[in-house]
Amino acid sequence: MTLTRDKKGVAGKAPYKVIGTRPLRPDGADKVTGKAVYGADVHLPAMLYGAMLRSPHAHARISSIDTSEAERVPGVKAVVTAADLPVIQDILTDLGEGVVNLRYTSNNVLAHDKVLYHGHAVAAVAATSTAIAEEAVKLIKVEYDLLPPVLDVLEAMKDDAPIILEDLRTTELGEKREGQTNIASHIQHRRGDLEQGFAAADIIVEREFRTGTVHQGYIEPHSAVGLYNDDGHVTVWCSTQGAFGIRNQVSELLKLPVSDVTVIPTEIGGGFGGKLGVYLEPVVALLSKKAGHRPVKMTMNRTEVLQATGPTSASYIRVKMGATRDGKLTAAEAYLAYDAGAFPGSPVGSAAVVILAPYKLDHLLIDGYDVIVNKPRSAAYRAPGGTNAAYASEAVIDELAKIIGMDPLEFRLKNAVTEGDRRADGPVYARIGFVETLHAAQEHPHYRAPLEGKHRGRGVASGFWNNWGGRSSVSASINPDGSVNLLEGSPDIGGTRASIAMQLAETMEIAYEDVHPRVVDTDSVGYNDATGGSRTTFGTGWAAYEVGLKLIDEMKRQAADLLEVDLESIAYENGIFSSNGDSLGFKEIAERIDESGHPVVASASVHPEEFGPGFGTHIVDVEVDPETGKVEILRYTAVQDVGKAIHPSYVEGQLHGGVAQGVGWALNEEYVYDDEGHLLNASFLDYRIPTALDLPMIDTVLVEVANPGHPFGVRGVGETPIVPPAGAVANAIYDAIGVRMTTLPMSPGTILEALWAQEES
Amino acid sequence: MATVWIPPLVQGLTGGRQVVEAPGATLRDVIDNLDAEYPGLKGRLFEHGRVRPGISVTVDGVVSNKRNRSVREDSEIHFVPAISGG
Amino acid sequence: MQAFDFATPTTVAEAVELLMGRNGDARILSGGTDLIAQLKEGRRTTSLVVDVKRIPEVTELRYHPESGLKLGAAVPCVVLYGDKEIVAAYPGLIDSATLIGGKQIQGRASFGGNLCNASPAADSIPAMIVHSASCLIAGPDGQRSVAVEAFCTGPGQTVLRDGEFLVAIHMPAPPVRFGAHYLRFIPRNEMDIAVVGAGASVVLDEAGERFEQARVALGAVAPTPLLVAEAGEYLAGKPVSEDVVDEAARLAKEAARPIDDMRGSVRQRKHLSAVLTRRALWKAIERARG
Amino acid sequence: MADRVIVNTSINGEEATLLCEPRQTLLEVLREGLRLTGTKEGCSNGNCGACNVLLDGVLVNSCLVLAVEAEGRSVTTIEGIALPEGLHPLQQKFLEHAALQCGICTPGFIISAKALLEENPSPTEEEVRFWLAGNLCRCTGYDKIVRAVLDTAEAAPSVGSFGGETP
Repeated sequence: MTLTRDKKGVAGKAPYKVIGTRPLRPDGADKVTGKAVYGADVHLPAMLYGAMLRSPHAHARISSIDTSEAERVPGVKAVVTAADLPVIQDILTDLGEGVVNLRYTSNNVLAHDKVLYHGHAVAAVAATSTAIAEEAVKLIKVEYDLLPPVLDVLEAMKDDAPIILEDLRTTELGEKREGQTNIASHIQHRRGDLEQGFAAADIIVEREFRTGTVHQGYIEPHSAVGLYNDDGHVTVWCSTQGAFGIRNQVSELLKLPVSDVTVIPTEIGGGFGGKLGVYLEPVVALLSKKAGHRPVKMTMNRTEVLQATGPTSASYIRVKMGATRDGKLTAAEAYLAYDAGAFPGSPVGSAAVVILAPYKLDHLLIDGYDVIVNKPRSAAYRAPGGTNAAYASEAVIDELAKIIGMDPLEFRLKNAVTEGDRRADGPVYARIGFVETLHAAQEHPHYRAPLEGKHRGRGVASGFWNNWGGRSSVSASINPDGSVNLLEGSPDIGGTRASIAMQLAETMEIAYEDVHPRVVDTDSVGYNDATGGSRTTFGTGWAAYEVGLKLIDEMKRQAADLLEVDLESIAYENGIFSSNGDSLGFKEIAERIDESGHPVVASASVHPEEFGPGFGTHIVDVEVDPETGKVEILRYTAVQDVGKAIHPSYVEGQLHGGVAQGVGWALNEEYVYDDEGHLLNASFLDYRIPTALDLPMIDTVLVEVANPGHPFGVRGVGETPIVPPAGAVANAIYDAIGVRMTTLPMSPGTILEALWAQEES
Repeated sequence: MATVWIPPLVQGLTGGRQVVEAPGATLRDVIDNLDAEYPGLKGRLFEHGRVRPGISVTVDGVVSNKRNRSVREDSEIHFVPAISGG
Repeated sequence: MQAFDFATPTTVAEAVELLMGRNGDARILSGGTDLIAQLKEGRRTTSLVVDVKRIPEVTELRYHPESGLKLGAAVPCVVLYGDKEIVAAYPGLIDSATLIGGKQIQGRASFGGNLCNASPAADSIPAMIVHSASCLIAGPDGQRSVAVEAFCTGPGQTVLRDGEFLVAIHMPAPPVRFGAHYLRFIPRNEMDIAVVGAGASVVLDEAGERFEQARVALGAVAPTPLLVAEAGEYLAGKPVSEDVVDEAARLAKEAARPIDDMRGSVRQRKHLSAVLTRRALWKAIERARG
Repeated sequence: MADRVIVNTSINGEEATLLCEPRQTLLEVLREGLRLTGTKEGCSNGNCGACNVLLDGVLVNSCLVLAVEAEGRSVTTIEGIALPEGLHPLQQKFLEHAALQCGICTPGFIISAKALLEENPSPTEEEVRFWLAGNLCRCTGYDKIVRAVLDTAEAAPSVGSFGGETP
């Protein structure tokens, strides 16, 4: 369908009544009282409980699986292995987290012939209680032939590295190279003449960076309930960012018509990209089928979540940049190798865009490699690939600024992209607000405040995220009391029921409280892409806008009938339909719908593409204890171009959350493996996400440079804020103690080592 | 004629040229005309009649992989990595 | 979690009898913050869990300025630091009570449980060592007392024999001009396991310028929490000065024999042993001076 | 398998008789037995606070309490926090401050914050952060949660057991 432009003129600038206010969220009362039903809270009659057997090895061939003893345990109703899955050919599908090959997904859901990482699912049991299922799992006998694992991205790229997937060949934009490899693909962006660019530089800085594997760290473990009914219809209740994506994957993996699968999304306890793909969903459906069509619930524990879901890529990044003494970037070169875990699909593609996105460059070369290793298959994580990339480039930018002796924000301003400039991979930017974030940062009291005390430092960094549009559908109907029921298919992870309802209320000129949004299942609304890519308030909000216009049109018809005038003569403003001096209120017409004709309903479906990139600039003050290597975050300010903040509290919340995750990544979060590829820290004790005591209040500045591609000027906001923090913290650490940290996390141990190395050199 | 930016890894097919021009009123036409001049180009960028998974086409900065989308005389076309988020 | 039986004895004798009946396979439940997690993860097994919290001696908390502190083995941290008199008398002990886990862990976790869990990184043990605490153990042959520093024999291992359990811990009354402190190093600011923990206690002369006695103990640098006797012996009789404190810290570093693991390297832990010992001593001195 | 045990307890002020296996945690029995699913499971080993409840008024992780230990004791869960007249002030302030995004950690935070305000009716920011350090939140960066708790304390110092003083 065509998209309607802002009827009030300039997007994001109209004097809005609802947009920009801070109403309570519609799902709030349920969530503060414990009534909201999340994945693990689903309970069905005659429900069985599942448990998973997982690989104790990082890389091994499965020579046999014997489930007979487990099947004999009283209370066990079904056992499944990969042998129960249909054979899947290569099917590439875009699930909103990038493209995935469903053959690999099938292999990830239950290991086929090999286990490829510690924690890889091998077999599952359904029983009358979780305890029985867990006991039975221990009785499944699997014989493994151990293979050498490879865990490090650069090791995996070597010619003599252990081969993880025998049929993998390196792809270079549609062309396959010969020979077995762990390098799934190579991408490249190139512009201008690198040699000429570096020749024009007075200063050249080149550095290598390493970043560890990190997890999304949502507090709610994965959970799914599957019912494979006697009539062949499959219903799955699960905590997911995208019910339609789960429906499609379950349908493809189990070779069922898509119409035979219904996915009912529960409330979701955090996702950050990690709840787009399937893990348990096909397995509970299979178990249910085998267990006499009883519903089966399976919930991961925290160890399973960390061992087998998420994470995002560890990476090796090399960045070289040149600049003139007066602060002009002349050339940049970047090499990125991202590990994808056991199956192709790291976010190196987006990393290669993010890494130089904020800067005007005539001469550049970017190479990116997607590499598989014996770790869990990587999943999207908030601005996938962006944090690692910006960590590297923003540190080099900082170093150049320091060498030149220029204020780091000034240096960025001198090179900042604006409308009409080219992104590193070629396309031209439309209206963006990067420069505005730099100015706001310069003017912020934080940036001007003196920083006193020993071993304290201030760092800044900027970041880019492209955002996403995706497809959204909504349906709406008008109630006799004049309120509107709004059915959405976008799972609400951070207040989007509110931000979407607000856009509908604004469009229809009715009260926010009169909109009743609900997130419904895949049978009850048109297709929706996942809640991800910072698209929901933008895209589903736009669908709500379109449906609002339709409802008003429909109401105008009713008004014309009731007033007995021509439809064309009806005007609508401030909740009043009027024609030649006669008028009827919105609610009045709603009450009289019986008398006037037919119920008022409407649907809308959109696929907007001008989603408007987001830029952010962060300022952080740290204090480093040089005796322990510990970094304390003293003050943090995040500035971001958010287009238009529909519900400012939840926009601020997105910035807060991105900063908190970025700071965790910067300072402490990482997967620790032993040489055999066992994950050693699969708990919230040793996988250290920040606590309330590890962070200060996080100041936010919402810069509103309206996105011309949205009726209300909205840009995605959720992902950009995780891009700058690691770079900002690294630059602050340098400012505090004069050590340039080039590995993430910058944990106390690594900082001590760096200080010792500095002393010794 | 529309301007088409050729990704570095397929510039072998355009004799190293980074930017080429091709006539056409739709993306499909432009690509067909381009393939006539640089045989094999279409096969690298498209698969089973669709843009290869993992690639996004931008026309004048707007992403859309629809082959029948219209292209203007002064349009600029790019093939970029598909970026989607978390 | 595996299945087990559950018992709630109300006397020490009853508890001993229950333990004897399972030939070493029964487990004592105090706060449960270690035991229940370990049973779930299969790191410990048992056929009988004995909840001792209904035995009066085990939940008793009694302080007297002369006889000292009697801390029932199952008294949770919140009860301990909820007692103002005890907080005033033993601030160095309270340091560790407020560090163990988060608030919700402190609602259940006890010093007795921390001791019996025998983690090398336990926070309360170095603090108890520098307070010269002793353990009151009940068993089939009656009761015996063991110094806290001798209680743990290895990671997860203690001197407790079959049928024995820890009833209470006794801390002597702090002498005049006594000061103590415990601190640890962790990467986060809470909810973490010590990379290194250090406790120190001192008794100063009347002028507050000379050490009469001192004790230093370290955690997470050896298979058991470690009393660094060398440091205490060195300090006794020495003037309070930076050089002297630094030398004691160096002795602590010498005594540390840590391992490399994911929480820290040998070099980092040795280094931190000195840093934390120095910081613990200065805080203890400050407290001793009043 | 060990025998099941009858446990007489009080949950949110109502007498409850539970039939439990000794190995079952209080969390498991609340969620699976009583279907009080407001208490959440995030880690099952005491590291995240999502399962926090009050046991005889003391803040505990229900994943680290055996259900049989609740014999003769009283348990307060998130379902028992709201007042007869409506939401508890903490719940209201969490909503007003947008102190939740996904909401999975919220019940645990509200239980913890309630315990804090009952003990310390006017905490400092640092005290709030220290008290809440055992509750992990991955969405909010804690900023709005800390503000909601501070604002509750400031706005209505009668929420806890605050000695009846009104400002």
